[in-house]
Parts: sequence; C-alpha cells; structure tokens
Amino acid sequence: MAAFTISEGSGAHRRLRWGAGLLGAAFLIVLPLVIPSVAQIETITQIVCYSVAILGLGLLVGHCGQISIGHSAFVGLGGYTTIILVADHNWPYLATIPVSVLVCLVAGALVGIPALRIRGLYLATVTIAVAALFPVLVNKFPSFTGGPNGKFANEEMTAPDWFFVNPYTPTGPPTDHYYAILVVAALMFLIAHNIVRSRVGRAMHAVRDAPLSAAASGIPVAKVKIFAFAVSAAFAGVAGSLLVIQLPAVSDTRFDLYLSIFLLVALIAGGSASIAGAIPGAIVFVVLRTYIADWAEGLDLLGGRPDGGQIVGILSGALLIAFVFLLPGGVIDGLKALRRRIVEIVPRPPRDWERYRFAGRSRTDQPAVRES
Amino acid sequence: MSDLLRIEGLVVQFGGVTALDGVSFSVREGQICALIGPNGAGKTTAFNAISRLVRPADGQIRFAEHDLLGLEAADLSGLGIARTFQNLALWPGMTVLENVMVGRYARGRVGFAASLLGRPARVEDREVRARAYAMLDYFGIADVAHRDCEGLPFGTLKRVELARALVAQPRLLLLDEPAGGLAHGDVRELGETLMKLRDDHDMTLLLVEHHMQFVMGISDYVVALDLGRNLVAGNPAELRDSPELVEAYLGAPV
Amino acid sequence: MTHPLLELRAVHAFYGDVECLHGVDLTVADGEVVVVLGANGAGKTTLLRSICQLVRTKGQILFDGAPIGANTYDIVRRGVSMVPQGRGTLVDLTVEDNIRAGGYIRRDKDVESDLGYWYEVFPPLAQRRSTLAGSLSGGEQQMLAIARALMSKPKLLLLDEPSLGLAPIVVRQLFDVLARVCAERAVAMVVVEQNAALALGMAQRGYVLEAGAIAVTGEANTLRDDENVRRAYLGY
Amino acid sequence: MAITTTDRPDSPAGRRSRGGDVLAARRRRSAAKSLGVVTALLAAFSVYAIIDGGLTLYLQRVIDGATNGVLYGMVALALVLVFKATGVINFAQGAMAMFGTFLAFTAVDKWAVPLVVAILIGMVLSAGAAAGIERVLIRPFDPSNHLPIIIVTLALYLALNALAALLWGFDPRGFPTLFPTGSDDYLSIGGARLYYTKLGTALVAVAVVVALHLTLSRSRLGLAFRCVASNVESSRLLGVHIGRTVQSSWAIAAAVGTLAGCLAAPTTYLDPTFMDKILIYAFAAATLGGLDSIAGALVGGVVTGLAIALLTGYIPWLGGEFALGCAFFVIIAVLQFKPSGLLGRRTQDRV
Repeated sequence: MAAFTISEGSGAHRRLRWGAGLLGAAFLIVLPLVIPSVAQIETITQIVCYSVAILGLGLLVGHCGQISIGHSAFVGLGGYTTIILVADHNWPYLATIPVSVLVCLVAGALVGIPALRIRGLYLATVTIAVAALFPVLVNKFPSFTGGPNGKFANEEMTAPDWFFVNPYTPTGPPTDHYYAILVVAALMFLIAHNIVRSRVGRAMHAVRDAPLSAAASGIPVAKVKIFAFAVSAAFAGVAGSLLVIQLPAVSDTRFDLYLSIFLLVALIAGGSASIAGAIPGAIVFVVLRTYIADWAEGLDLLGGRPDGGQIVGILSGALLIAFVFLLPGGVIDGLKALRRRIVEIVPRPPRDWERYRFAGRSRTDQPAVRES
Repeated sequence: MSDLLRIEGLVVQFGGVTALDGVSFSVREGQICALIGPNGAGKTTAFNAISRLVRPADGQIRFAEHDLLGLEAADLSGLGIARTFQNLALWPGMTVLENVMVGRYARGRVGFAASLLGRPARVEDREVRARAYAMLDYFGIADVAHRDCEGLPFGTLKRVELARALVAQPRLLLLDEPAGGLAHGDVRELGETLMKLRDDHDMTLLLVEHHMQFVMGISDYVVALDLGRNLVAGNPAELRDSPELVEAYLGAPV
Repeated sequence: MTHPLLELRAVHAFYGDVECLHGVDLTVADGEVVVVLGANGAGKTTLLRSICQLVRTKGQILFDGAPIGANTYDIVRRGVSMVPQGRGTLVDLTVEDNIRAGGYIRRDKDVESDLGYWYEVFPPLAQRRSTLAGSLSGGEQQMLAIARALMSKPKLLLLDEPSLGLAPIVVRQLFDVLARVCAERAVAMVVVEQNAALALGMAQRGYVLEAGAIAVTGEANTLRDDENVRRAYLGY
Repeated sequence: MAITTTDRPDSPAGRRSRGGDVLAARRRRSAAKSLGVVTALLAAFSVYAIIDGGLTLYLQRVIDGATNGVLYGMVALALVLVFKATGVINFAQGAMAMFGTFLAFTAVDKWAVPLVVAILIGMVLSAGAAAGIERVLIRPFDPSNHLPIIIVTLALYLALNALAALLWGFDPRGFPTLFPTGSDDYLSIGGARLYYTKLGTALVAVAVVVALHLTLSRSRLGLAFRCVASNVESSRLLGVHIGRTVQSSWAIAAAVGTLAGCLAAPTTYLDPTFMDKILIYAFAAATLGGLDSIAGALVGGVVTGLAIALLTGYIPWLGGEFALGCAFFVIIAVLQFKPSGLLGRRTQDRV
C-alpha cells in the first residue's frame, strides 16, 4: 500500500511533478561540473545521445507495435549527414540536425512503406536487410563517406564565447558538447511526449493493440504506421548527429547490425512502452558496451582468448531474456512500482467534463420496451 | 424522412462460399432498424461490408450522398458512421477512458505535424478526454474510467464499446448484437438507451440482434435475412406472425 | 458404483480475469444427449471449452468418475471430442487429411476401414476427398467436422452450434445421421444449439444458460413447452 | 443412412463453380502467374547477359547462382519450418546453424571422426539444443504474442554468436567438404564449370527438401505439423500436443540449418559470422517463397541466388559486395507486388 496518496492534478501533484522535474534538470546540469574526468563526461554524453535513439525506437516498437532491426542504419544516416555537412561543407554542427531529421524522415518513410501492405514479421526482415545494407552502401560511395577508412571532422564543435564553461580546461570542450546535446535531447523527449499524448499517439496505441478495431474507429492504420516509422527514424537520425557532435568521427563499423540489436536490448531493458524508459535503457546500453566490455577485457576465460565483446554479447542475450521473462515492462516499470509504494497518484475526472455531459431530454411518457 | 443508408444487391463471397447473395434494404433517417435471421444468415457479413471490413463482389452501399464502396474503413467514422462489434474490439492495453477517446479520432483535427508541437494537441486532448468521460458517465461507468479494459465484466465492456462509438457523435450507429451476453435487466436498460439515442440525439440505428423480444420491442423496421438473402421485411407487428420467419428460425414449417 | 459419464460441479470459467461461467453444475450420463440453450454470450461455448480445458476453469470436472485433467490432448485421449463453433476446419488440408487428423490419437489398424465408413455415411466427402477442406460448402464442412470428431472414437461428443449457417433441410439430415451414428456407437453428446426446436427434439435433457449460470434445467419435453424458453429461444 | 443432398440446390452455399476448389485453383493460378513473371524477367535478363558476356560466362554465373541459391533455400527452409508452426521468424536460425557447424568442425578436428559422422553429430546436437531452447525459452510465451518471442530469438542470436566467438575465436577456418575438391573435379557444361562440390551440395540440399516434403506429407508428425500450422485450436481438440509439435519443428529446423551450414562452410570459411549474410539471403528466399511453403523456400532460394549472381555479375556498378543490396531489393519488390510471396497463401485477418 502506498504511504501517500495524491489526487491527480491537485496542487500536491503539481508540486511533486515540478519538484521532480526541477531536481532532475538540476542534476543533469550540475553533473558535468562535478565530474572531473573527461572520459566520464563523455560517457554520460553518450548516454544522452543513445537515449534519443532508444526513445525513437520505443515510439515505433513500444507505442506502435512495429519491430525494427534496422535503426542502426538511421542512426548512421544521421551521423553521416552531419559529418559530411560539417567536414565537406563547413556547416555548423547544430545546423545539420534539421537536415538529418529530414533525410531520416524520408528514409524512414520509404522503409516503412512496405508496412502498408504487410504484417509485422515481414517488416522485420526488411529492416534487418536495411541494417545489413547500410555499411555496404557506406563503402559503395567512398567519395562522400570516406568508405572503410571512415570520415573525420577537423574541428570539434565549440561553444560561443558567452557560454559559462571555460573551453581551455581539459573538461571544457566535452562539457560544451554535453550541454548542447542535452538541450537537443530534452527537446526530442518533449516532442516524443507530445506525440504520445496527442490524438496521433492514441492512434498509434490503437494500431498496436488491435489494428482492425483501429481502422473501424476511423484511424488510417497505414498512415499511422508510416508516420511512426518516419518519426522513429528521424529520432534515430538526431541521435546519430548528436553522436557525431560528441565525437566527430564515423566509420561503417560504428553502425552495423549489432548496434540495432543492442538498441533493442536497451529498449526492452529500459521499458519499451514508456518515454522515460529510454533513459535507463541508454544507461544499460552504454554500461554494457563500455564498462562491461572494459571489465571483460581483463578476464581470461578459456585460455588466452579474452574478448570483452563476447562477454558483452552473452550478457546482453541473457539480460534480454531475463527482462522478457521477469520484467517485461523494463526497468522503468520496476521504478514505477517502487514509486507507487511511496506515492499513489489517484486519477481524477477530467476538468470541465460536465460541460460535455451527454444527456437527452427526459422522456418518461413512453414505456422502455414495448411489451409484445 | 429519407433513406440514410441504402443497400442494393450486395454480394459477398469468401473463397468459394457466397455469404451474401444480393441483399437489399434501406434504413431511414431516425429509424431503429434491426437485421435479424438465423445464425449464418449473413447479418454480420452485411455489417462488415457496410463498415468496409470485407469487400463485396457486387452491389451498392450508399450513405446519405456518399458511395461507401469507394471509401476506406477509416473514412467512415468521419462521415458519421460508428459501429460496435459482436465480440468486442477494444484495446486491452489502454484504459477505458483512452479506449473511448480513440473513438473520437476521426473528429480530431490535430494532424501528424501538429502532434509534435504539444499545445494544439493538448487543448484537443483535454476536450476529448472530457467528452469521453462524460460519455462514460452517461453509461454509468465513469468509476472505471481509469482502469485497463482487461478484467472488466462483459456487460461493462459492452457499454465501453457503445460509449466509444457514440463519442464520435455519429449519424448512423451500427450495433452488432448489442444485447448479446447481457442479463435481462441490462437488456431492458439497453433498449431504453437506444430509443433515447434515436429520440433525443437524432441518431439512426442499424442493429443485428438475436434477442427477439428486444428487437420487436424497440425496432421501427425489421429486415430478416436467411442464407444470404432477403427473407421478409416490415415493421415488427407485421413480421411477428410471418410464416417465413418462423420457418427460417425453426428450420421446419410450423 | 455408477457415476455419470461427465459431471461438472460448480465450474467457473475465465477469459483472462473475466469470469464467464459462475458455478455451473451439469451431468451427462452414458449415451445421453444433452442440449444447452442460451442467448449469444450466455456462456454456452465457454461451457464446452471449459470441458476441454481450452479456458481457465475453477471447480470440479469429472469424466468417467475421475478428474478430467488439465491438458486438452489428454482429455481427447480419454474420449472427449469436440466440434468447435465454425467447425474448426483445417482449411489447408485435404478432406481426407482432415478425417485422418481426427484419428490422430489412434494407432490401431482400423483407421483405414473407419475412413471408408465415414465416406459411406457422407458420400459428398468421398467425392471430394482430395480437395482442400477450405473450399467445401458449409454443409460439407459440418459433415467433415463431425466425421473428424468421431474418428477418435470418443465416448462424449461436444457439438458447438452444428446448425450454424446451414439450410434447414441440411440441418435436419445432419441431425438425423448424427443421432443414428451416436446411438449406434453409444456416444453421449452435449449439443449447444441456437436452433432450439431441433436440438430439443433430439435430446433427452436440456439446460438453459443465462449470463453464465444455469437458469433452467429439465427434460427436453418439459423445456419445449416452457413459455419462457419458447419466447426467448424458439423465437415465437 | 447416408446424406444424399448436400445443400439446397438454390442455396448460396451450394453455388460454386463446377469442378470445385475455387480457392486452390485461384491460388495455383496466382502462383503460376507470379512464377511466370519471375521467369520472364530472368529470361529477358539472360538474353541481355548472353549478348553482353557470352554464353559460357552466363552459364557459369547461372550455375554459381543456382548452387548458392540452393543453400539459401535450405536455410530458408529452416526458417519456414519454424514459421509454419509458430508464426514467428527465428532470427537466431543462422546463429544456431553456425554453432552446429562449429560442433561438427570440432568433431572432425579434435576427435577425428569421419566428416559424415561429424555432420550428423552436429545435426543431432543442434536439434537437441533447439528442442531445449524451445521448451525453456519459447513455450512459456503466449504463442499469439509475437514480440517477446522475436526478442528472445534476437537474444539467442547475440548470445550464440558471442559464445561461438568465445569458444572458437574469429580466425577463419577451412571446413572439409564431403565431395572431391580437385581443381579438375568438375563437369563442363558449355564451357562453364560445375564443380563436384557444388553439384554434390545442391543434390544433398534438394534431397533434403524432397525428403522433408515427403515426410511432412506422409507421416503422423507431418500431419501434426500441418494441423498446427493450419489451426492451433482445432489441433488441440484432435489430441495434438502443440508444444511437442512446435518443439519438433525447432529441432528439425536446427538440424537442417546445421546441414546447410556444413555444406556452405567449405565454400566460404568457418567463423562465427559466416552465416549472417547467408541468413539474410535466406530471409529474401523465404519471403520470396511466401514464408509458409517448403517448396517455396527452395524456389525462393534459387531465384535469390540467380538474381544475386546475375545482377552483381552483369551490372558492374553494383559490384560484388552489393549482393546484400540485391537481396534487399528482392524482398522489397516481392512485398510490394506480392505481399504473400510467390507460393505463399494469402491470409485474411478477421475481426
């Protein structure tokens, strides 16, 4: 039983939400300032970047019920868009993000169009082919992409002079990157929140749970699916751009099929049907791919063939299975259950619902069912 | 009063089996029209054809001035047609309130682009939420508004489905076995509700139903089908003693 | 000691968390034909499905004096066979494979001769033995479903709306054959049927289900003359 | 006591075209039509190819494409077996085949058993493992809810690949072949070379497909397979043990996959990723074939193999590494124009 009960929309509830929000924001803002190490700042920056990709994947998988094993390609598309515009055309970093969005929206819609005609599983085979195809395409056009050698930008993103972080300390530039990325990511979370709460978001849920009933309720199922796919790809594209802002170097191996699968692992671990789940998901993702990998590097199982990557693979597989079995709602579901033990938020009727009261003129002069 | 829905020569085939074989009837504005017939007569198929879930091989379906066969299932809600399903077609993972809110989708104006922005979506969301809640209140089930559909009793779910159909404020309401699975008291109450919808909210109702007493009690016009064809049609008083109808139900001349 | 072939004691059935049967008692004696009437959604189908454990149940179900078990495939092996609503035709299999599938649990040598027997009973099936079952007409599919269900040599046959979508004349013929075959093989039956007049004509006893509970029970003759039953289920 | 009348003569249910089987006929027509379109496209391209590069080169590419394609078809067959029984694509099918191939390799390499026996050992072990996986990781889930099952197969993909890399490392190894491999062990067809290895591989693959097809159409297990694929609930009511049937499909699929792996490994080399590309070609093949047809898987495999060999061979701009792209376009094109594949059956969702 919860220790406190709060009514939804009441003053206490609003204070709680604002309080939690401000606390979270303060934490995120102060975080790089209290961490002394460049590597750690870079790690949390990566978490923020990947959370956007996972968020996008969640919109598609968790909210619209479509599976994609091809999101590595969209992350890569965003990343390459940014690096090409920055390195070859001297665009400022942040200005490339809208271009990434546009490119990935179109690419996502194109991949999603088969969804018009086909059911879930076929789409999964299409997306897995997309993921496998992307590195091949990158190598196909080396003049744009640098081919197998990868592509670099000579200059990192720099903050304007008025910005409060001193760029001449070792932690200065990564902190700048962190803040820029954090702002963009916050915007993406806001957008995702808006989508899920809107009419379109409800339509996505309806399509996920029962497509036929959705169609019967006037929802254009195919359009909704393509929209979800395109938007989801655009989120992945933004994540790609952010990753390039964090580290201005890309190569084909950075965006392979494994990235797609790890994004799914992270999504399931975090909680696929919740916006906030992308954050624990991204933490799982980065912890698996950096910390665990580093730790496993030092292990020496099976005589002299230590490879962090393998341990990570096995662990991720096991983790994924464990989550699907034990906590299908992901970490975020667990956290919510915990929160409910402390504070229970009781839903309230919507405001002003009486205005829309559906009532007829009362008629008592007529028997209800005419007896036969 | 004019014909709101007009169906002519409807033919539906599943594989090699003809489920509807030239069914015709029309529903006048403001009527409660019942489609009856033994199981397998093609009533639900006719419904699914009207709501564009199955594709007829032949025939015409006109709603007001629209040719429904030229439209998609998703377009109907916008024209003012809503329906319920025999076996319920709700979304188990969503709350009752959200289920009802989806019913209003076609009347919403926030498009894909606007949904990104928040403000317009939120204004609309607030209104739809209130309307949906009011609808639940009308059916006396506002207390379960925030619960997931999964696990609620059948009678409640039937009301949720009715609320979802009504929240779109349709001109024509299609009800597939609204009384199916309800206890006697609930059936009576449902009859009152449906007549109120016709009388007070200017709705036209087309329903498929087995419960004879219910049908005869509330309908203005009854169309009986048998084996995919029109059997008889008329007002309840005319039909009550129709030998064709008795035979169709009993499978034997009486 | 004699005990009924099938006995349900206070059986509750659930779809997910929704309770659809609220404590149903029912018995079927050896070779007896019992009809279950009720409005759509009253729980008739659920009743049959709970006997086969296709839904989650609470309460006791005894078959041949012993608990019926929890697994459908074991229940079938013990001698319960069901023709589901909509006939459950295996539409991608040929007619012959459908009937063979009915004898899936049998390993004896009489399968082939039994196959011949059913072709004799239902000549239309014999003519179309190598066509896909999905393209049969409704009546033929119902014959197929009955032949398939009886291929497993059950002691109890559960029939869910066998008349659904069939012309009255076909229904009557089907019921005639069914009654004779079952009598010949001493198969007891539970028939769920909308066509109450027909079903009551063939049954010894009947139950009326209303909203998941037994409302009326009695001899078939008594039920047929009951005013309420006539109004509600016979449609006149 | 026989029923003589089927339906009332004028009743709609009785009105169907003479000769019956409208459904089957329609399906056959549509399959024939789409196969015709594919053949016509291939033929048209062949004319161009022969004019462009000569007959010998063309024949060589057709031979290469077809023999590779048969392998893709075999892996596709494994996918189809699982799909038919469960409605789920096993994304770990390639990884399971790779693992089984490594087991066979270990048997040859470490225990020095004859190759045929080693392959059998690999097949049996992977079948057993697959049966176990099905029991422990797949069966607990509601079979109608596909998403968690797909996630589990992806998890298996990750874990099996990693485990294989941990056990055997990434160094590519040569895998022995069952057939003579000398440089002049080939049949010459119009100047093109059909090596015995490829011929043998293709023959084994075709034999497996035929054998499986026969088994599944004649045996009791096959009957159970087809029942479950057609209608789960009806099968349950006939006394079929659904779980065990699905389990057998996993086991057989794993064995077939391992055999395909052992046949493919000599032509590439053996490392933990060697099945990844083949799996994607197999997806293309299975999609092309319609995902639920055993014959379709083989036909789809051959068509995919031919498409890849001819397109990458004759359109220089595409280049050899673009084979994946071809597979991708095959999938997209099929899904756009023939959503249920060449030989698949169309299903209709119902409310």
